[in-house]
Amino acid sequence: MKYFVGIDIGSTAIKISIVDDNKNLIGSKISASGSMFYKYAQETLDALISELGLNNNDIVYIVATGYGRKLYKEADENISEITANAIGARAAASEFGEIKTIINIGGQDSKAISLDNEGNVVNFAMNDRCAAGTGKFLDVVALKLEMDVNMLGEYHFRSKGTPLSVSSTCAVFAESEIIGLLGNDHSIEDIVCGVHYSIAKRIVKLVKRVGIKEGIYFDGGPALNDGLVNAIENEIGQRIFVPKHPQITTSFGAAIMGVDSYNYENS
Amino acid sequence: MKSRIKNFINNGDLRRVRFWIQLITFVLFVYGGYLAINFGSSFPIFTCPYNDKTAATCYVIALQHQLAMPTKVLFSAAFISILIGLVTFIAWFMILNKAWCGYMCPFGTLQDWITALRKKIGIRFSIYTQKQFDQLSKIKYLFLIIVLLFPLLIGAGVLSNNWSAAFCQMCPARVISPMFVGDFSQWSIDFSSKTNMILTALGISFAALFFIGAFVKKRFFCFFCPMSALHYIFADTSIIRFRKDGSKCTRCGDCYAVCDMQIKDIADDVISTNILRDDCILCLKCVAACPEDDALHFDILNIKAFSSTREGFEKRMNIGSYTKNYEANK
Amino acid sequence: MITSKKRDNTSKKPKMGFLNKRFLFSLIILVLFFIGLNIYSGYSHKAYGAKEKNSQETQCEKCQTISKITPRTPIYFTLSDPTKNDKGRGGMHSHEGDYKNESYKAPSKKAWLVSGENNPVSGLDLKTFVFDTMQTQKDVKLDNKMGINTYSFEVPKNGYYNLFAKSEIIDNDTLFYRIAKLEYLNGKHGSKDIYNEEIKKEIKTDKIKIDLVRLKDDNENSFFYRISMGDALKFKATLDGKPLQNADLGIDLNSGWSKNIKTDANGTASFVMIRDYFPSWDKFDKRYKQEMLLTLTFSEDINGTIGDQEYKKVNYILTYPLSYYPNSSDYQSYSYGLLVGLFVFVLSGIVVYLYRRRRTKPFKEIKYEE
Amino acid sequence: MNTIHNIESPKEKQNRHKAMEAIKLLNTLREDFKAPISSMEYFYDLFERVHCKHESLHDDKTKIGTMCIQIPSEIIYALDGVPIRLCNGFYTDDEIGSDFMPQKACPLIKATVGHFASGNFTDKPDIVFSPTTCDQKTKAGTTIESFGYKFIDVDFPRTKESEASREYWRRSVKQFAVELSKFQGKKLTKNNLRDAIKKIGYAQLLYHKLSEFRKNEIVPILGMDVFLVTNAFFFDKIDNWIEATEKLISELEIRAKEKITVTGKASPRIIYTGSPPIFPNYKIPQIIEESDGIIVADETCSSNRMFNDMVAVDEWNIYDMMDSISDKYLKACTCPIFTKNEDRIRRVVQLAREYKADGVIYQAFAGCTVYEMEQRSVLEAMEKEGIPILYLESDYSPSQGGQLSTRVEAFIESLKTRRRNKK
Repeated sequence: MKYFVGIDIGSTAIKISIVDDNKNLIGSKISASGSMFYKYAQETLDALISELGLNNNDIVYIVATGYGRKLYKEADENISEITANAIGARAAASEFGEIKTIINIGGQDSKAISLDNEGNVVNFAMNDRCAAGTGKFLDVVALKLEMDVNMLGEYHFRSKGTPLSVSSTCAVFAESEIIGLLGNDHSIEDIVCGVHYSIAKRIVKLVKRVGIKEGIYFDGGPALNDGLVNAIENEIGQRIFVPKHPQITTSFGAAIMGVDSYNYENS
Repeated sequence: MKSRIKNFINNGDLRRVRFWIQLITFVLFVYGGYLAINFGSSFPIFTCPYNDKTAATCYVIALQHQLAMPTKVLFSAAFISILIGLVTFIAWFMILNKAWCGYMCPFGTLQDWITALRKKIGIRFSIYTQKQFDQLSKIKYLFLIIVLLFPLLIGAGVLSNNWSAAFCQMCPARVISPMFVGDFSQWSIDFSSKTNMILTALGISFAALFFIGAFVKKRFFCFFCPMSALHYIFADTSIIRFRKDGSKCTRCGDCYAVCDMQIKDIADDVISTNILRDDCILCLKCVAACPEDDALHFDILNIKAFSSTREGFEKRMNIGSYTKNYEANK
Repeated sequence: MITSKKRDNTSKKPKMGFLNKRFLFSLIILVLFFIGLNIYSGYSHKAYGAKEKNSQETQCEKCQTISKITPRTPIYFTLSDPTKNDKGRGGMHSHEGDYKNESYKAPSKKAWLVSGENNPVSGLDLKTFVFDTMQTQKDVKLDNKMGINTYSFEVPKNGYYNLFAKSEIIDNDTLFYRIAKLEYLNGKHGSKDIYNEEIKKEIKTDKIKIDLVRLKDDNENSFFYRISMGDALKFKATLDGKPLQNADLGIDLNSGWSKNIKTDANGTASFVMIRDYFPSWDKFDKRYKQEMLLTLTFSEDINGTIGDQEYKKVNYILTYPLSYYPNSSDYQSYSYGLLVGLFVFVLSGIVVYLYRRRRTKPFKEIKYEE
Repeated sequence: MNTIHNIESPKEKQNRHKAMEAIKLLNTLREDFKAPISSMEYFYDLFERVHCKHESLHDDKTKIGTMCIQIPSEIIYALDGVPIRLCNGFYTDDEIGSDFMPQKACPLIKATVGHFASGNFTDKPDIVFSPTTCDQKTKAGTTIESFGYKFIDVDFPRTKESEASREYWRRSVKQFAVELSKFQGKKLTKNNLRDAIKKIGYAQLLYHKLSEFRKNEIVPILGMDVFLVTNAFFFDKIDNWIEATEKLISELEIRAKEKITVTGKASPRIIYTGSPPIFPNYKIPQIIEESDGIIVADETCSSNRMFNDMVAVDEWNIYDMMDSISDKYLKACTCPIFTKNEDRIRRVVQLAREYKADGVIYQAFAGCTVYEMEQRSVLEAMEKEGIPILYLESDYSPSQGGQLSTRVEAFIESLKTRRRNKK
């Protein structure tokens, strides 16, 4: 059996997914990228291969994407995470419907991609200069609220009062603002809810720059937090599709890309 | 201690105080004759001597008699007595300035009582439009000319003696004041000469007009009264000043709303400090109705005798007392 | 303090202000002018002396007619100088008297003695005396100008002054006891002296035997009382202080009407003034003064002596001149007054009512003069 | 797939947005300032109930929407209605409204139109009266009417001095009263009009008592709190408002006695004038009071102008009352829509003198042409009086905080140094 590997070397995490020749996902693995991400990438790949009980020569094509895509030499090809993400999303949400807008909140950036009917990237907006509206922001908040990041979703739905919006958009100031709110013994649930809605507002503004079209797909680590998902859904006013493993969409897209390019080279 | 007295005066219920002053002065001047009270013949208000029990003689009639002397007499020693009459008039006038009209004049008090009657019946008062106001306010100077000029013409022999006290024959007060002592004889027309016939007929029709006018318009006659014109000429000699502090005035028009004489300047003029106008009767209702502290004040020898205060305003409009029935019906 | 420099504030200068200042200024000028004139006329008077009437004495023409009057003809006082012929025009109250006498002593009143048709009488030996307002006797100043006696008495206070002139002549043993009486009311219009019962008291004197007193009823309540046509007058005749019954009282009005009545049991006689002034209505003069004369005559047979002469019969003649004016009701009409008053009252009432009823006028149009 | 959560409807989203705006300001008021006043809690709670929990206050009475304070509320209370002033301070509504209004329109009117467009009222006005005062507010009338609201214009003259405008306004107030009584099906009688005048008079009396405290050296209440109190008068039940304000005044008396102050040692006293601060757009007042200034008095139509002048009546019959009411609303108003407006300058100078203010802050909404045009004459007047003045232009968007706060802080520091040099 021929297997294709998509490796997404992100700023905070390395995501690898392996696909068989008719493009369905066999397995995936996530690990922290850290500073020596090249070494970690290889190790994670090997670990995933052994986990799936495959051997190295079954891997016929590796496509790298993400920040470190150019530095990962063993890859046969590297593509930008935008296209990878588009392909991955279209594939992952095929039974949900035609995806035309993709929201991706990464560790330190957030992207909005708009596709045409055939799935080609039409417009794209990215915020990578500021931590606001990114996974980092959620990490900082969780740290301040002394709770685990993925508990945030649960707290979001327990908030009874009005969500306390965090006005300062910059994560560093948000930190002091949250301390202020905590100091005046406001309920954590209201604060969390407020944080989600301030992120949601920023994201919606970002997406509006590319234009909101039917079929919205949301991925990236923070997509696990269904509180945030609900916040964005409320802001946009439409149902959003969140895949089961939102973090590996881009690597999955890269892997699919690998299959097409492999078939193309050998045909 | 001084400020407590000031507050007591400024927040006092002006309406009741004024009512009692007017009542007492009315009785004093109309019925003073029974007690042989006599304030002389240069009184600055309409205490008409045709009512022979009056306690004083209105200066208008005295002036007309004094000026009616033959011119050569007038220019000779007689003039001294006219001057004495005038100086006495000014002396009386100086004490209260135009407040004589607002508080002391029995004829004015009568009109206020007629207004009170109308108010009790619940009939609305009428007002002049601004154009009518401007035209009508000149009439009092016309009457003043009659008061001053006609006697001189008599003295000069131009007019016959029938014209003596011409204004008094026309004046409604001549016809109405005696009624208070039961003497209705003035309701008659003097046919002894054409002049007298016309003058007394005018007097009676003015009296009739007076009752209708006073019933619908507040202080109807004071608008045409030559005495108020005479007052205004000597207004600067008085120790009383009526001043307005333009900077505190918000021009809300409350004073104009309550002014019986409908003087627009009281509300709109924020520059001049001396706000006394020729129609003003110094009844001080505007000061009572002014919500701004010390915006309007009635000064005696430059001491603020009665000035507008917010607290006074609220008490008088019994908004303050609203709390009482508010507490009661809460 | 107002910050907007650009244009004057909307509220114009108080509109009557300029008039007030100018009027006051002109009044002061007038006053100074009068005083100046006054001082000047005072100065010219002192420097050149009062202007004399044409210097040489004019012999009074009427004096020659002094005829020897018979003791029977009644003599009476009059307040107007018989030599002047302006018929009793005297105004309501003449002003000349009060201001003319320069020496500022108490004002005095002058009377002349005349008889018949206002002809001055002189040369009778008369005893004259006057009672002032408090019924105390004062003396009468007799002086003579151009042959005419004038009797003047001081009238310091308001009130009634009674002037008497008594002459007793015996002619073929009948004593003609003639008295000329004059009651003068001194009063100024609108003066405020107290008029009380004291003033109305009858005169009690023994100086004259016979007297005729006018009884004052209560509607006479001011010093400015005038007899007018239509009034009922009551008189009381007394002889030696006692009421004089059925003496006859002759009433002669200048206008020609005359009547004789008798005094009743307690010496009183009363009659109603007739109306004898009928000018056309526009020539009516409500201050038209007319004179009337009452003569009380009574004779009794008493004999007595005066000096060395004997008399068996006394013939009293007392004259009492009065003046009267038209009655105010002749020229004042109450009904017309009320009629006019009612008419104006109703008319203006309706006009005001209609004006207020139709006040829902749309916008008042602005008129252009074409 | 994650569990299905329902998505907020646009209405709910708008409510949540407005709630978030509101709670943000209420929390800063509650927590960020010295010595918070306990009796202010009623007002915080009121705003939270209305704007965050979206409770309606007046279900029994007909709600009469007024687009401006120049509609005489005495007549509305007399005819047993409840005046709801529809000026709106929410950025959320401003955004909704900006689709219907020109880009440069005044944010307040955009917010009001947005509010009407969303039709999302806790107390929906049954009828709306709009005096022809601001241009944009008057023109917005047709847009609002197109949303299906009963909208009636009340003619308001623009020249204050002329006699014709006095007659004109008196006639249009009577016309308004006739229309309102027809709508309410109630008759305007002497008694209910008199009681209404006295009730409003009493509310004004309380406001004056409240502002007495702001005259003394130790200022016991924040400017923003007073704005909140006066803003509450826009929609609250008047009896509750009166009761709460009475409690507030008695508490302020205690605070004044015990010299409790909400200001710093030498915080400059500011007169706030210009476009009306409507809840929750207290952006500039908040910046002022956060950078140690204290607003001691204001000349704005959402607060001082609404309460300052009381109605005086000579004879308590309807005509006299109606004339006094209409004169007060026209003659005393210092709104910049009038052709000549020296009254406003005199008022600001008088306030500066009475409240011993150090400086004036003149804030105009971007797009509010009348306030922007008057800025020059007010600045000129203040220079003549020697009173420092800062002119700011702002709108409802929350984003431009930084740039404004630096300018305000600089102005306040300059006032402090002026005060120190003067001593």
